Amino acid sequence: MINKQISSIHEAVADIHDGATVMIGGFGEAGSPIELIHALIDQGAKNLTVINNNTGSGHVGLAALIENKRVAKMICSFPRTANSTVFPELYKSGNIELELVPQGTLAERIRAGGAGIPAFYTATSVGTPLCEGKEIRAINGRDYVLEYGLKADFSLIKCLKADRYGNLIYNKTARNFAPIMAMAATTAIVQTKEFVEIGDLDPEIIVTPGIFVDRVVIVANPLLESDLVKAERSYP
Amino acid sequence: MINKQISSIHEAVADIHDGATVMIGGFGEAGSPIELIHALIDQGAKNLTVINNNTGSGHVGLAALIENKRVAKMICSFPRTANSTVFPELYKSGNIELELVPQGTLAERIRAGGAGIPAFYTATSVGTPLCEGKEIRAINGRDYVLEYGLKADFSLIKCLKADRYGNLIYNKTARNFAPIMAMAATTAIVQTKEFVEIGDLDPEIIVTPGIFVDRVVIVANPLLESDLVKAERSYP
Amino acid sequence: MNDQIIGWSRDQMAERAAQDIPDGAYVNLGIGIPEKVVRYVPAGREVIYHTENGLLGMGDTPEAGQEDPELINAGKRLVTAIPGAAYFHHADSFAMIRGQHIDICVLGAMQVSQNGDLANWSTGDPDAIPAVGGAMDLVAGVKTIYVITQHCTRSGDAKLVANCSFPLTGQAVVSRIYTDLGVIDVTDDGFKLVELAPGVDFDYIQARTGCPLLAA
Amino acid sequence: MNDQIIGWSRDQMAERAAQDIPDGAYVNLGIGIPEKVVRYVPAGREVIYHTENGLLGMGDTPEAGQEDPELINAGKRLVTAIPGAAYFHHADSFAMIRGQHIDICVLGAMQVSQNGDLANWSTGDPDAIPAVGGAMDLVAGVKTIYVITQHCTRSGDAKLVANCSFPLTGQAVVSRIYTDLGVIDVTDDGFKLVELAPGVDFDYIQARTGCPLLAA
Repeated sequence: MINKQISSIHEAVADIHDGATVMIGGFGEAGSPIELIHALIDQGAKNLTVINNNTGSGHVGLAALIENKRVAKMICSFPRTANSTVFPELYKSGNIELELVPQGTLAERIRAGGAGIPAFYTATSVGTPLCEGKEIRAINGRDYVLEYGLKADFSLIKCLKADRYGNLIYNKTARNFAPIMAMAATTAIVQTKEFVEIGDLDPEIIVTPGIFVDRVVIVANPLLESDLVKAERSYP
Repeated sequence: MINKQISSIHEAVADIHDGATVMIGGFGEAGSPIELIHALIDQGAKNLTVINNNTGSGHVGLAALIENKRVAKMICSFPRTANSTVFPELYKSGNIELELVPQGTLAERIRAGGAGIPAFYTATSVGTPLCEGKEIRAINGRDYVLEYGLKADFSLIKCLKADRYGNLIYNKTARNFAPIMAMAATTAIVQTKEFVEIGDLDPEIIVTPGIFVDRVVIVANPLLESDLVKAERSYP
Repeated sequence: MNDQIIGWSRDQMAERAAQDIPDGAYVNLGIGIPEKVVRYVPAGREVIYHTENGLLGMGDTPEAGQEDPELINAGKRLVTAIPGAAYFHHADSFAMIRGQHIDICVLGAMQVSQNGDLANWSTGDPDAIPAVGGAMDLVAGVKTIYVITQHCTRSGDAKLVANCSFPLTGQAVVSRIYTDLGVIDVTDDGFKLVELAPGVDFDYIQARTGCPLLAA
Repeated sequence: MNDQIIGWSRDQMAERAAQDIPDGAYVNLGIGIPEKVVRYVPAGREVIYHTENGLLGMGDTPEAGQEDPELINAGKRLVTAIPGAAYFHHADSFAMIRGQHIDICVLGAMQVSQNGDLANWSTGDPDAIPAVGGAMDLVAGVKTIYVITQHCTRSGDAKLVANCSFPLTGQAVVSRIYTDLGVIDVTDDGFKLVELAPGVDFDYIQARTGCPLLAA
């Protein structure tokens, strides 16, 4: 019988190894799997390459993972936002590497990684410093830059409802990177607010079919990053 | 006010020009927009390039469009199926061109066309006659073939429900190529079984957001290709 | 010996292949005999069938009165969807295939070579209409490729051969072959017998194989 | 003249830009002043706002008590969804952008050159943390790019220049610029004045522009 449910968040992230590439869902706090990130901090894996659109806020969640020196390299489109001081300080002191990728190219590289497309051409970044050193090719009279698919060892994502097959649906704009990160990771680890019976999710509305999901853990009342930042909390 | 509803199928296809490239949804009869195809036959446009997974059955729908000599070229993965005699006869007599594309490459080329990706690499067809003359590139030790995005002037697709913004949902495996063909065509023309009020479709379950759709026409009781084939009907 | 009564039937070939599909596997079934595999999941196992026209969680043929012409498989036959199924579009469906998310694909074959090359889409006959469907995508993307096929053609020619004479679907992609006469693995040393069908002995199957077969 | 009282306010710039968005347009709004455009759809028009984090049909700020921290825009501000809205993932969202399905994008700017080059992501300062977000995707993919920006920097430097000194976001992408001082088109002959804000005359706006401005 297929049952992807894992009983604890700590068990769900137990095998993330030093040096792993980890995609973390979320755009700002929307969709951020904060409990899984905190479990990863507890677990201790270090020298990680992390792929997320941003670098977290305050001293919790992704920012805490970075602050605890677990991240060797960030691949993201926008590493500074309101309340993000952790990444900038480490970056300025040369203690963390940054691969800056335009947001749409980042999304498409992740989708390509998950879809078995090793590389594709896009017009984004042509004529800018971000295409320096990359292959440029003219196709039908326009210049495009070659970009490569991105894969990960693990992805940590958050959803609204899941079943034991790993079928997922999301809440509003918390969907963002989660479906493509589930596709692009060898092991996709999901925290869900609700766990439902097989057949409860209409097959017409499933956003992430279970084939892309490996582990599901229930976090019925997830913390909100903005609440923790406001309360000046830090993790651990 | 945005209202993409068109009152008649004939009006919906009126501007399809001779020589146009037309994507037609459906996999076999599932999702085949048979009324729109028949309206296109009535309309008379010829010398068309048609993109569909197959070449139709019997003497109705896509097979009838071909039989009526409107199609100069088919781009498809599987041009012969049970009850398909029209295409094979024209092909053998040299009266229709064929571009044979593996089904997944066809789907990805259409998705790429719609997503603004001019070209991508895939392992499909490497080492087979279908990659002859194409660029092969080794990426991370494996050979891949370069394939180009596909676009169309028009797409003809079928859905279950639509609203005046052009938001669409589908029925079961009739979804198949429709969402990506809506994306890849300059003008996406949709026949829907039901037309619903704005807000009736939950924003979480919309498969094709209205931005990809140009015209919606109601066909409340669409014909079934298999019924017509069984009854040995032909069109017109 | 009589070809009619020894070896496995089409259903038995499908049933035998089903034994090798582990619990929890995601499996795509090609058109023809492979379609029958869906019926033979061994007791206690849960297998999720994918059909490339946009369904994960494909079930068997619908009961009379339950048919929906818009719920079909890749062979365009009427099917059902199991509880827990999901529908998606063709690009997402082939992302599952190309992205190596499907564990096993079971396909038919015209020829398989001893290094695992598969030919199953064209005889190369210039008068034939070429048709490939999703076969090239499946062999390029799915982790493990099984083949179910009659051991020989109707005219008695070997389908397991040293080198395919027909145009390839993919190079060195097949892992295991289920025929009416037995189960054969593709190994680094060529074809290797795994199991004989009832009433078949090694000499019988070797005589009908186009290149050397290693004993089990 | 006093810089504080002539010209358009931030809201007026957004309102002016909104006049140029036709009925039925699909529009993406950048972070900052462009976000305000959502409030100023002229009467009788229906405009669909896209936010690249996965929503088509973005509405204005929610009323108190209606906020959902998982319903935000690209600037990570709380928003609403209009009836007829749709959610989707990031790759699908940028397919709308890259695939030229969005009609108009309204962005902020650090500099715009007379041929329409846009610089809005980096000053090139080696000590700064580079951050690009979706700006390069938007300018490469959206059919028409509008810019809303203060005409000059806080220190009084021109933002409309002959050539951008900052690293580019995209080459020759901007069509029209809305500033606190007026509306300027990018034409084949360079910047061309379209309209002056209240209290601004041609000499005033020309003096604050880094290259020649063609009269309206």
